Amino acid sequence: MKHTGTFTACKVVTIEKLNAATSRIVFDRDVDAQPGQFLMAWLPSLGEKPFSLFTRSPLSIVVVDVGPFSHALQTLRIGDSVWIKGSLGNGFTPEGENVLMVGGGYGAAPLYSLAKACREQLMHVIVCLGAGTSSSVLLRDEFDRLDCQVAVATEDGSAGTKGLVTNVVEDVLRREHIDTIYACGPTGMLTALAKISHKHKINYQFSWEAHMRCGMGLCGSCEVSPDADPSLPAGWLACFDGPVFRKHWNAVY
Amino acid sequence: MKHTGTFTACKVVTIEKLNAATSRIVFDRDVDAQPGQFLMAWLPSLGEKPFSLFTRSPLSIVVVDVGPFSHALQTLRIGDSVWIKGSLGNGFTPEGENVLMVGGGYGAAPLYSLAKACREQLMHVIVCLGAGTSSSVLLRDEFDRLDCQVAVATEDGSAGTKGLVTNVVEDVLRREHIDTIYACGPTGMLTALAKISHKHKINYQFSWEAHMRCGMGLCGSCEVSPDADPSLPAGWLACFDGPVFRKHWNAVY
Amino acid sequence: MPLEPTLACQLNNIHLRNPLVLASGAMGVSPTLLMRVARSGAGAVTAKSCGPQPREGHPNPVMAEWAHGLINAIGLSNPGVDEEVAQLIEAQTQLTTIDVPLFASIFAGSAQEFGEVAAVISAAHPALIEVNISCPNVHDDFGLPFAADAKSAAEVVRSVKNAVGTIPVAVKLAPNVPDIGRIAQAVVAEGADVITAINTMPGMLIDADAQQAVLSNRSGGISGPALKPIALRCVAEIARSVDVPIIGTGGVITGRDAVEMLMAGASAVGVGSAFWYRGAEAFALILDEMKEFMIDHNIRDIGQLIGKAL
Amino acid sequence: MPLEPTLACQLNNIHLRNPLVLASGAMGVSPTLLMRVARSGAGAVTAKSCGPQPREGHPNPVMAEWAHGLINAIGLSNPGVDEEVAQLIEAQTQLTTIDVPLFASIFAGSAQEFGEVAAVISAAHPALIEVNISCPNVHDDFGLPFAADAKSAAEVVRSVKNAVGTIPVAVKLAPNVPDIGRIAQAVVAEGADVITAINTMPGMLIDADAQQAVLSNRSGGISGPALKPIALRCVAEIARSVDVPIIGTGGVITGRDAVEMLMAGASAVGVGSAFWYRGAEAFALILDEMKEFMIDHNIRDIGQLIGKAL
Ligand SMILES: Cc1cc2nc3c(=O)[nH]c(=O)nc-3n(C[C@H](O)[C@H](O)[C@H](O)COP(=O)(O)OP(=O)(O)OC[C@H]3O[C@@H](n4cnc5c(N)ncnc54)[C@H](O)[C@@H]3O)c2cc1C
Ligand SMILES: Cc1cc2nc3c(=O)[nH]c(=O)nc-3n(C[C@H](O)[C@H](O)[C@H](O)COP(=O)(O)OP(=O)(O)OC[C@H]3O[C@@H](n4cnc5c(N)ncnc54)[C@H](O)[C@@H]3O)c2cc1C
Ligand SMILES: Cc1cc2nc3c(=O)[nH]c(=O)nc-3n(C[C@H](O)[C@H](O)[C@H](O)COP(=O)(O)O)c2cc1C
Ligand SMILES: Cc1cc2nc3c(=O)[nH]c(=O)nc-3n(C[C@H](O)[C@H](O)[C@H](O)COP(=O)(O)O)c2cc1C
Ligand code: FES
Ligand code: FES
Repeated sequence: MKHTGTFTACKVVTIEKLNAATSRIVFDRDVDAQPGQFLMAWLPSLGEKPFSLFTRSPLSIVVVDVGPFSHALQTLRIGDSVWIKGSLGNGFTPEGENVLMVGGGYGAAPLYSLAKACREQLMHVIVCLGAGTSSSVLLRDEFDRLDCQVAVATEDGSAGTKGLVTNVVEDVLRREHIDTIYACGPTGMLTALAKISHKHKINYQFSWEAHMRCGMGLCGSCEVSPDADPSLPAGWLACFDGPVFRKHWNAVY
Repeated sequence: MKHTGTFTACKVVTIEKLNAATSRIVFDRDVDAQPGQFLMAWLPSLGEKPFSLFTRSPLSIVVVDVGPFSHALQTLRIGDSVWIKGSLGNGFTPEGENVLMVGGGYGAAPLYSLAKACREQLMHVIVCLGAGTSSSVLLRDEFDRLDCQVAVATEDGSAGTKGLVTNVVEDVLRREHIDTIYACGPTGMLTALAKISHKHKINYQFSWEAHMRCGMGLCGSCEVSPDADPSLPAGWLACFDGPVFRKHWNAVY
Repeated sequence: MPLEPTLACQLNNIHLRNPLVLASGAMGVSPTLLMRVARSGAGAVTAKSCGPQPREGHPNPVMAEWAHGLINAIGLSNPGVDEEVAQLIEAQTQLTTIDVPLFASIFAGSAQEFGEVAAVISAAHPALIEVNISCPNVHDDFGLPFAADAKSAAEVVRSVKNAVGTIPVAVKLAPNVPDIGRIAQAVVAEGADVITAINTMPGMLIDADAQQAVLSNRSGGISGPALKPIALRCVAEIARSVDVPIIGTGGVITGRDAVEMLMAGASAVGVGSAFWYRGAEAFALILDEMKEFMIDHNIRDIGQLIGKAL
Repeated sequence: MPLEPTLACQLNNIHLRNPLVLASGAMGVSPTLLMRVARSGAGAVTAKSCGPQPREGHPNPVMAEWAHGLINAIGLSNPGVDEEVAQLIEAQTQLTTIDVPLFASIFAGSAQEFGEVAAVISAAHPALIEVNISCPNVHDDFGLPFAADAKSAAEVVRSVKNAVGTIPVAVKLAPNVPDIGRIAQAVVAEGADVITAINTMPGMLIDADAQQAVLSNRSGGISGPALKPIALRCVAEIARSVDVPIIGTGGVITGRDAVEMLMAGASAVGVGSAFWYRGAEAFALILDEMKEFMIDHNIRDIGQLIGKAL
C-alpha cells in the first residue's frame, strides 16, 4: 500500500453537515489509497489528529465533533487549508461473496469506500450501523444507494433495533452465511465482534483505533494489546500494521 | 541532457588495443547520453579523470596513454571495476545535410557516435583525422564502415596528406558546401578551426577541453577563455556549458 | 555453492547473532515491541531512552517525512525509570528465551542524576547501558546536550560507570559538535566501553504555505537517508580516535548502507528509521542484502568489513 | 492583474535587487564567472574564499552527487590574497556596470592572519567581507575551524573589524556546533554586521564496492537538498539569538526553499549547489518561483516573509 509521511496543504472544496455533530469535508485533490487507510490532519498551531479516508477521489473525510480539533475542522471555510500526511497504514481488502460490515459511530466512514468496492465486484453487502440515537446514524442513505442491505441499531431505540449493534450482527449470522465481517468503531464493539467471529469461525477485518502520535510506526504509542482481541499479535501497531487487522481461519500464508 | 554526478562501479568487459598507446575499454552497462558528453572515471587510490564517451550502449571509452592514470586504465583486466560518474556535460547534435568532422588525436573518439547518428539520418559525413604519424590515426576503419568520406593528415606524411589537419579542412571547404563543422581535439586545432569557420561563416560545434576537477559546474576550474575562440561567452565552463560549444550564424534563439 | 557467510560478531563482551541493533526510541518502546523487533531479526535491541521522571513528550505533530529523510521531536516520552525498570525486567525475561541481548538507554539532567537512573536500571541486568547524552529534542527542559562538551560528557560517564558495576556502558554521541573524536576520547578515558554514533542531527522543516515550522517543537532530529554520510563521517572520526567498538547508527536503510557503516569502522550497526522505508521486515531485508554483498565480494566473516574504508 | 511583487531588499546598508546571493566557492571563482552569475540574476555575488597563500586544493575526486545531496572537498583552492585582490578589483569594475554588489570571502590560520588577509582584500572595496571560519575541508592544514568555538570566532572578528574600516563584515558559521546561537552572539558582540549560515556539513561517502571513501580527502562538506532542514534550523536559532541580518544558505534549490529560508529569519538567501540541480538558469528559475509564491499568497514585499515562521 502507498504511504507518505510528508504534509501537503489541501484546500477545502466543500464542507457538508451530515448531522448536528458530523461533517463531510472534501478536499481539492485525490490520494492513492485503499479503503480503511488513514491520514494525519494538521492544523497549524492547533495540532494533528488521525482520520480515516472517506473517499480517495476526491479526498474526503467524515469528522465527528468530539473535542477542540474535530470542532475546528468543522468550522473551516471553503478555500481554507488542512495539511495532510498520508495515506498511512493498511486498509481493508474485499474478500468473499457475502460480507457483513459493522460501523459504530464514525466507524461507518471507512466502510463506505469498502462497500463501494465490494459492490463493484458484485458482492452482497449487509451493513449494520450502530449509534446512540437516530440522529447519529451515519451514511445510511449512502449505503442504501449502493444497494447494500442496511440494518440499524440505536441504544435508545429511536431508529432500527433497540440496543447494541452486536445483537443485530448475531441475528444476521443466524440467518445468513457470511464470508467476511468488516468492522470499524469503538474498541469495545470490536472486542465483542471478535468474540462473535471467533465463535462462528468467520474471517474478519477490523479497523482498530489507538492513540496516534507519529502515525508512521516509529514512536510506538499506538500499540493495541491482544487483550482487545487475542488474535492480535503482541506488539501490533495500529498505524503501521493496521489500522486494519485481518484474521483468516484457514490462512495458508 | 541527462546528467548524473554519482559514481557507479562498472566492470570491464573487453579491452582492445587500437594502437600502441590507445585502447578501447568496454563496460558492462549502458548509459543514457548524447555523442560528445563525457564522464569522470575514478580508480580508487589513483585519481579521477575525464573521458569522452565513445559509445553509450554498451558504455565504452577510448583511452590514450599519456600519463599515470590513462596508463593504469590500459592495464585493467576483464572483470576489474572503474567507477564512473556521468554522463556529464552537453554533447553534439546532428544538424545539416552535409557535415564535416575533424578529429585530432583521441578527439576522433566522441565523433564516432556522432557520425553514426548522422549517417542514420542519411546525412553526408566527411571525416578529417589528424595525427602525428600514421600509427596514431584513430578509428579510420570504423568511420569507413559507416560510409563516411575519410581524409587523413599526418604531420610526418606517413599517411594521407602531410601537415596539419586544418589544411585538409581548407581543401574540403573549397570543394564542398558544408552545413556544420564538428571538431574535437587539441585547443590549438580548435582555435584554428574556429578562425576558418568564422571566415566561411559556417555553423560549428566544437568540443573543448580544460582541466576538470568537479566535472559538475561548481568548482570553476574548467573555464575556457574567449581567447581560444572569441565566440565563446565569458565565463564558459567546459564541464557545464560544454564540452561542446555551438555557434550558429543565423541563430534565432 | 558459496558458504553461507557468518554474520555473528562480538560487541565488547556481548555476543550478537548479527551486527544489527535496534536503535533507541524507534518502535521498541515496550517489552512486546522489543520482542517483536528481536523476532524480526535484530542482533540486539535498545530500549527507548528513559529518564528520572515520566515525560509525556511534545504535542503533535511530532514527526514528518521530507524528501530526503525523517524528522522527529517525540520529546523523550517515557514512563520514568521506576516504571521502566519493571518493563525492562519483563522484556529481559522474554528476550532471554530467544537469546537476543537487551540494551537499556538512559538520560538525565545532571551527571549525578545520570548515575542514579543508571543504578535503578541496572536491576534489569541489561547487556549494555547506553547513555544518551545527545537528544536534540529536549533543549528547553535540559539545556544543551551533554555531548556538546568533552568535560561534561566525561563527568556523566564517570557517574554512570560508578553506578552500574560490571555492566558495560555505551555513550551515544551527537553529530553537531566540531570534533566528535575528541569527545569520544574523553568518554573512553572515563571508561566508556562502547560508543554509539550518532543520534539525530538537529533540523527544522518549514511549510511555506502554513508559514510555520511543521513540528510543534519547531526543531527536531533528522534521521534516515539524509543522515547517512554525516553518520559515516562521525563513525570514521571516532574509529580513528579511540579503540572501543562503535555502534554505527544513522540512515542505514539497506544492506549496502550497513556494509558502509562497518567499513567506516563500526562493529555493530544501529537501525531505526528503516522501518518506515522498508516496512516490518526491515531487519530481515537488510540482513539478506548484507549476506548477498558478502557472497558477491567473497567475504566470509562480517568482521572482515570493519574499518575497511578507514 | 496582481501587482508585480517587490524582491528588492536591504542587507545591512547594501541594496540588493533581490535577496539571492551567490554562495562562496560555487562557480564564482573568477571575475568572468562572478559576472556571469550576476548577469544570470543574482542579487549579489560572493567570491571564492581566499587565504594568505595560494592553495591547489585536494586531488580528485573532489566532488560527488549522492542520492540526497552533493559532497565536496575542493580544499579551498585559491590563488592567495595578493592575486585575489587584483581579480576582485577587476570583478568589481565589471559588476559595478550592472549594479550587482560583490562580497569577498576570506580564510586564514590565525586571528591575526585573518586581519592581514582582510586588510589586503579591502583594497577591492567589496560591499561586504565574509569571514569563512567554517570550512570543513582543510582540517589537516588548519586544525579545527574557528567556528567551533565562540571565543576563537570572536577573536577572528575583532581582528578583521580592526583591519577593514567601514566595510561591513559577515561571519560564515558551521552547522556542526552544539549551539550556533551562542557563536552568533559572540561574533555580533565583536561587531559582526551580518551572519552567513551555513557552510557545508561534514560528511563522508563510502563506496562499498571500492571499500573506500569516495573523496580523496575522505570526508567532505555536504551541500544541496539534504542540507536544507539543517540550515533552516541554524538560521532560526541565529535569528532568535542576534539582531543582525542573516544570509541563509544551504540546500536552496527552488523558490519555495528560498521562501522557507526567509521565513526562518534570513534577510538574504545564499545559493550554490542549485546550479547542479537546476542548470545555468538556476537564479532566474528560483526568482520566478519566488514571485509566483508571492503572487499566490498575496505578498507584495519580500520583506514581509522574513522571520514569518519563527
Ligand atoms: C485510525 C483512526 C481513524 C479515525 N478516523 C476518524 C474519522 O474518520 N472521523 C472522526 O471523526 N474521527 C476519527 N478518528 C478519531 C479522531 O482522531 C478523534 O476524534 C480526534 O483525534 C479527536 O480530537 P479532538 O481534539 O477533537 O478531541 P480530544 O478532546 O483531543 O479527544 C477526544 C477523543 O478523541 C480520541 N483522540 C484524541 N487524540 C487522538 C489521537 N492522537 N489518536 C487517536 N485518537 C485520539 C480519544 O479517544 C479522545 O478521548 C480516528 C482515529 C483513529 C486512530
Ligand atoms: C572533456 C574531456 C574529454 C576527454 N576525452 C578523452 C578521451 O576520450 N580519451 C583520452 O584518452 N583522453 C581524454 N581526455 C583527456 C584525459 O582526461 C587525459 O588524458 C587524462 O586526464 C590524463 O591523465 P594521466 O594521469 O594519464 O596523465 P597526466 O600526466 O595527469 O596528464 C597528461 C595530460 O592530460 C591532461 N589532463 C590531466 N588531468 C586532466 C584533467 N583532470 N582534466 C583534463 N585534462 C587533464 C592534461 O593535458 C595533461 O597535461 C579528455 C579530457 C577532457 C577534458
Ligand atoms: C522516533 C524516534 C525516536 C527516537 N528516540 C530516541 C531515544 O529515545 N533515545 C536515543 O538515544 N535516540 C533516539 N532516536 C535516535 C535513533 O536512536 C537514531 O540514533 C537515529 O534515528 C538515527 O538512526 P536512523 O537513521 O536509523 O533512524 C530516535 C529516533 C527516532 C526516529
Ligand atoms: C564546490 C563548492 C565549493 C565551496 N567553497 C566554499 C568556499 O570557498 N568558502 C565558503 O565559505 N563556502 C564554500 N562552499 C559552501 C557554500 O558557500 C555553501 O555554504 C554551501 O554549499 C551550502 O549551500 P548550497 O546547498 O546552496 O550549496 C562551497 C560549496 C561548494 C558546493
Ligand atoms: S503512532 Fe507512532 S507508532 Fe503508531
Ligand atoms: S570541472 Fe568544476 S566547474 Fe568544471
